[in-house]
Amino acid sequence: MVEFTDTECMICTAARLLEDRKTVFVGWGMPQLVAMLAERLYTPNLVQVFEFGAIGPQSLVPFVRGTMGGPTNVYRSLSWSNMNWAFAYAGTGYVDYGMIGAAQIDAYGNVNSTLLGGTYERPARRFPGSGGGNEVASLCWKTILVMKHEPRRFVERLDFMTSPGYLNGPGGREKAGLPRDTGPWRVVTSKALFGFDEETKRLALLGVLKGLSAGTVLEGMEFRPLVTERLEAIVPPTAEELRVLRQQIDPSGIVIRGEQMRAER
Amino acid sequence: MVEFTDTECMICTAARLLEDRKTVFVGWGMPQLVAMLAERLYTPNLVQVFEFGAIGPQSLVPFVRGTMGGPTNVYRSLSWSNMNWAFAYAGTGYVDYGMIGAAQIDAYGNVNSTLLGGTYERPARRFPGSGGGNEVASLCWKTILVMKHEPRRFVERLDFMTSPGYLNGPGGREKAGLPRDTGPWRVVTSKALFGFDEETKRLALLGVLKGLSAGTVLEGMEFRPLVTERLEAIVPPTAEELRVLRQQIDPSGIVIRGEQMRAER
Amino acid sequence: METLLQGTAEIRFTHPDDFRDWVRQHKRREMVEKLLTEREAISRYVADGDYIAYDFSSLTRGPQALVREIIRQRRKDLWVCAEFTLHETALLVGGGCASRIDVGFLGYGSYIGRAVSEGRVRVFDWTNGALASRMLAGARGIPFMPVRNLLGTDTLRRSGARVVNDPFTGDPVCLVPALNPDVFLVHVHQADAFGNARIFGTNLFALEAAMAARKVIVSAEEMVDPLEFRKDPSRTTLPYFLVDAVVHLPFGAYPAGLQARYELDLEHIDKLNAIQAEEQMQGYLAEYVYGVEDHAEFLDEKVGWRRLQDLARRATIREGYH
Amino acid sequence: METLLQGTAEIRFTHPDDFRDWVRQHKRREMVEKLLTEREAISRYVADGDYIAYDFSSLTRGPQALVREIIRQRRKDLWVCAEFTLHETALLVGGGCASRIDVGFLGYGSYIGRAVSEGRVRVFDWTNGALASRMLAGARGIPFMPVRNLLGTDTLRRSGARVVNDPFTGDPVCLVPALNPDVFLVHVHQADAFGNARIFGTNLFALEAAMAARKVIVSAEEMVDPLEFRKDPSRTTLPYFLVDAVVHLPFGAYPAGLQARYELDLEHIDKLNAIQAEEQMQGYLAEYVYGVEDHAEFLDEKVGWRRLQDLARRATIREGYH
Repeated sequence: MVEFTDTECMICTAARLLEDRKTVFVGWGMPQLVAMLAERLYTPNLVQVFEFGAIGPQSLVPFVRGTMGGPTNVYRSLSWSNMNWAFAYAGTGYVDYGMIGAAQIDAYGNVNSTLLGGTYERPARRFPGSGGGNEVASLCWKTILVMKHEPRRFVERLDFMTSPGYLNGPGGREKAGLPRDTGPWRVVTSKALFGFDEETKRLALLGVLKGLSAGTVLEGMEFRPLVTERLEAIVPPTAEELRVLRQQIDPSGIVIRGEQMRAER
Repeated sequence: MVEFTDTECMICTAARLLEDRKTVFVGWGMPQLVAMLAERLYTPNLVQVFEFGAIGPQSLVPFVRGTMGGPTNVYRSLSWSNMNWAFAYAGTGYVDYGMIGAAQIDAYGNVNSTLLGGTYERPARRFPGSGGGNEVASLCWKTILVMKHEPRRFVERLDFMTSPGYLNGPGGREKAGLPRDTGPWRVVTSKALFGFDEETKRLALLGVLKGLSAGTVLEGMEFRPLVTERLEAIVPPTAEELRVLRQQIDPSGIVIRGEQMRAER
Repeated sequence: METLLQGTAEIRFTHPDDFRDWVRQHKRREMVEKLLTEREAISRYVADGDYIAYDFSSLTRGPQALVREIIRQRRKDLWVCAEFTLHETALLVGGGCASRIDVGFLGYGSYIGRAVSEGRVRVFDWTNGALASRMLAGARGIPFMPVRNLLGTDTLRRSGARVVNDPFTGDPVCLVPALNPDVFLVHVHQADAFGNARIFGTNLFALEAAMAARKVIVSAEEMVDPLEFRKDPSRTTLPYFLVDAVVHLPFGAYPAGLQARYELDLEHIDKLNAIQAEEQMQGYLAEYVYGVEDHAEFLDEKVGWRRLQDLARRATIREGYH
Repeated sequence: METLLQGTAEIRFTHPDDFRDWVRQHKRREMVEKLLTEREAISRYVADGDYIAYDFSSLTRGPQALVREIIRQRRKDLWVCAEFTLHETALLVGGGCASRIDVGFLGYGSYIGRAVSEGRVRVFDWTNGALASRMLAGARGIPFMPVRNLLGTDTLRRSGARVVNDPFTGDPVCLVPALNPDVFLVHVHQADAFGNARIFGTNLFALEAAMAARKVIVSAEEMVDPLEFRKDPSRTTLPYFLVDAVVHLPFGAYPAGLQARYELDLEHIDKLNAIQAEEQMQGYLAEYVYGVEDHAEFLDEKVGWRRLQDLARRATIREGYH
């Protein structure tokens, strides 16, 4: 048995998705840890792009929580520039992957990170909003969404659509004027991995954490995603991943804390 | 008697127009010499803006002909940047004066620096075109045009309108969408100085080179400019101006050469 | 120009000609000394009702001392451009200074979220990139900037952007209106008394916002000789004529860090992060903002030399920041 | 989007999505060595019919050696972005390489003017600023950029710009279409083998054009260790993934100067300025372009070490160029 937090699980699963020798637009917070872990274990030549203008940093550990432009985060970048240029790289198609968080998603991978409940003017809960998430989800080629696994976050209808997935289905993005052939590619949660069906653009379960069943994972979701025939068994965080995360990246344990989970090795 | 070239006369007259502690967008070629002379004799705190992105240089002498981004031209600038930023300063109203050359002008100070005669596709003579002249004439607050004094250059109808003066008269610029309250302010030739009538926006003779009459200067022009009641007698290049021009700025004499002129001191 | 869709947000929009008039009349081209105390600078250049923007982040190089002075002077009804900032905006809301927020990224922690839910502050949703594009338009003297995002989302519908058909491709494209803030606050590594300023490392939109803003207040970690700028013009972030006031404020980003000068103070930041109830917020403000005369007293009495020296000592990464 | 006025020029316009596809498929994200000879680089990355742009000026840091190689390889039907350049464009016309020119600033001397008058080359009038704005649009992946000039002039009518009513102010505003050149040529002070590149001093639109162009060829005055870029990231002009080929070409800007490295050769430039008749042009090309194998042979046989050393010795202004 291995013990880990839901946060650690998301970080490790997401880190394995990244491709070496590719560019990735890294959102604030958890995506930064994903990229740091990937760089150390899987994709040493990953080129990170940060929205405030650092291109290709070789971020130092430990991660200083909350920061994004601090000297350790942007250590030995290829270029230091600014936000308009950072998004220009995404706008011209130079950024292969984008990685952002979500509070809710719907069946087409549309994202809410703005509010829950109430009215727009008086929401029951207000979140940070888009940040650069809308740009990332609109302009990068393949977007990876990272979200804590809570069935209530998978909704039929978002309380607010902050960032675009496939909007209302096939062709929706193109019709709206978004760049061609872009869109959400994977949704990483603490228990499962989703992709999108090529034809319908609907969410499709690709894998579940080792030891869990598809049924457990999908229970309580407001819509039923497609389920791939050969479901992948997601390997829980490996000892190596946890060592790097806990000893190097976040020795304070503050960022990677979360709900305790366990799984068979 | 003092002897000088028409080029020297234009440079000296124009240099006296600039205001100290102001910004000026300096076009390629003769305007550079005007600014250099003014900085040395009249406006030591002039802030020059060059279209390729040098802001506030303290240009060294001698002038290296043809160059604009060379190390002597941009010596000790406040900022080195690029063309999009240089024109942005003009676009936001930060540039008080603009200074450009012309091949033809009409009664509203519209400028031709593109072609003469023939058709657009097959002009009899083809010139460099706008360069940054259209931006300067459109976006700076007050534009100074510098042109060799040849009556045939003052035309009823331009062969091509490269850069905007007052277009077809009062309100023309605003109606076209150009920034409010901008426009040509002075026309410096080798024999005269013109301004623009506030009400009609038509060219108005303000001064003639000492020793010349208004009649001589206006003879042969296709249109008759207004003539100010109290015509200024333009002082020919002073000994000091010529010394700085000839000994410091262009000791090779290649740039300041031109048609020989003479005038009473 | 047919509008296919128009967002509902109220926008602070300035006709480019009106902004040009302001620049013509108020931005001094002469090299004059602009050194002021933070009290003078805020008192002179920040008015009730102003639209304010700042650069960079709450944890790195944010203009924290200037923001605290705004709160200390109890400015009201500010409209805040919340781009990549966290605590500054929360503190401005807590101090009763901010009534409207253009959201890029809205603080964090629950304090500000509740202020929105309770209607104490109105938010208009944009995105970080859209706000940066709006600033770029403002800095170029053009009325809008086309962007290819926002499209299709509620963020668009709640923003003040418009969708039109691009005449060159025929496809829908989003236009975001130029943003010309009344005030831009920025903490820089180095400045001279005239306002020439240098930032090391990355920035959000320091030059864009300084060009687009009516009034620019620079707080500087250190003052340098004017000739320094002319000796290395590529390093100049802002030429002096963009700047209205220069305030010499060592540790002016505290509790944020300043690259190569001092590390952030995580302990103090955790105090800020912990603020949830109104009482906590008012307690914080009473102690750290209202309770001191100025930034120097804040540093002296609330932080202390020993701690500041420790933060400075830990800023060991200097590569690239020179 | 109602067009109030549309310029008549033929434009080279790429749908932003098509450009993105190119970038996705052809621009390598991996750090691979891209060192080529100038012959290989031009042969591989410049095709007949391409739209080409370059930076900076003919007298300072222009990519002269690369332009001579294009002529040597007798490319045909190029469409040239003539922004702030003089001789390069004239030589490309003289070599029969260019058939269309987007005019910012059209060479100087009468040679190129006559080529236009005689219809040997077609010109489309823009302005330097409009071309820079078009490049910025191309670099941001948007279809156009609004500008507040061109308006009211024949330059507008002969360009490919459009005038529409700005939906935010109701006033007419000019839209210039994005420019995505096929090829961007740039001579830089320093590069590494992967394509990271550094320019000292000002530039026209080096980053804009490199991002907007399908193919980017860098010629470098000197090669430096890749780590140099990471040690001073603010100085990086182009990150490697924008660049397709790196050619190490010392004195690659000759007869132009390169700031802090060598002065321009006014004597040679006067030879270029003197070209008026076709015979002179062909004589020049025969001797200095076709008559040598490559840039090294050109320097060796047509310029000589003594002269090069003299030009280098005279580049005494180094302040700011490091």
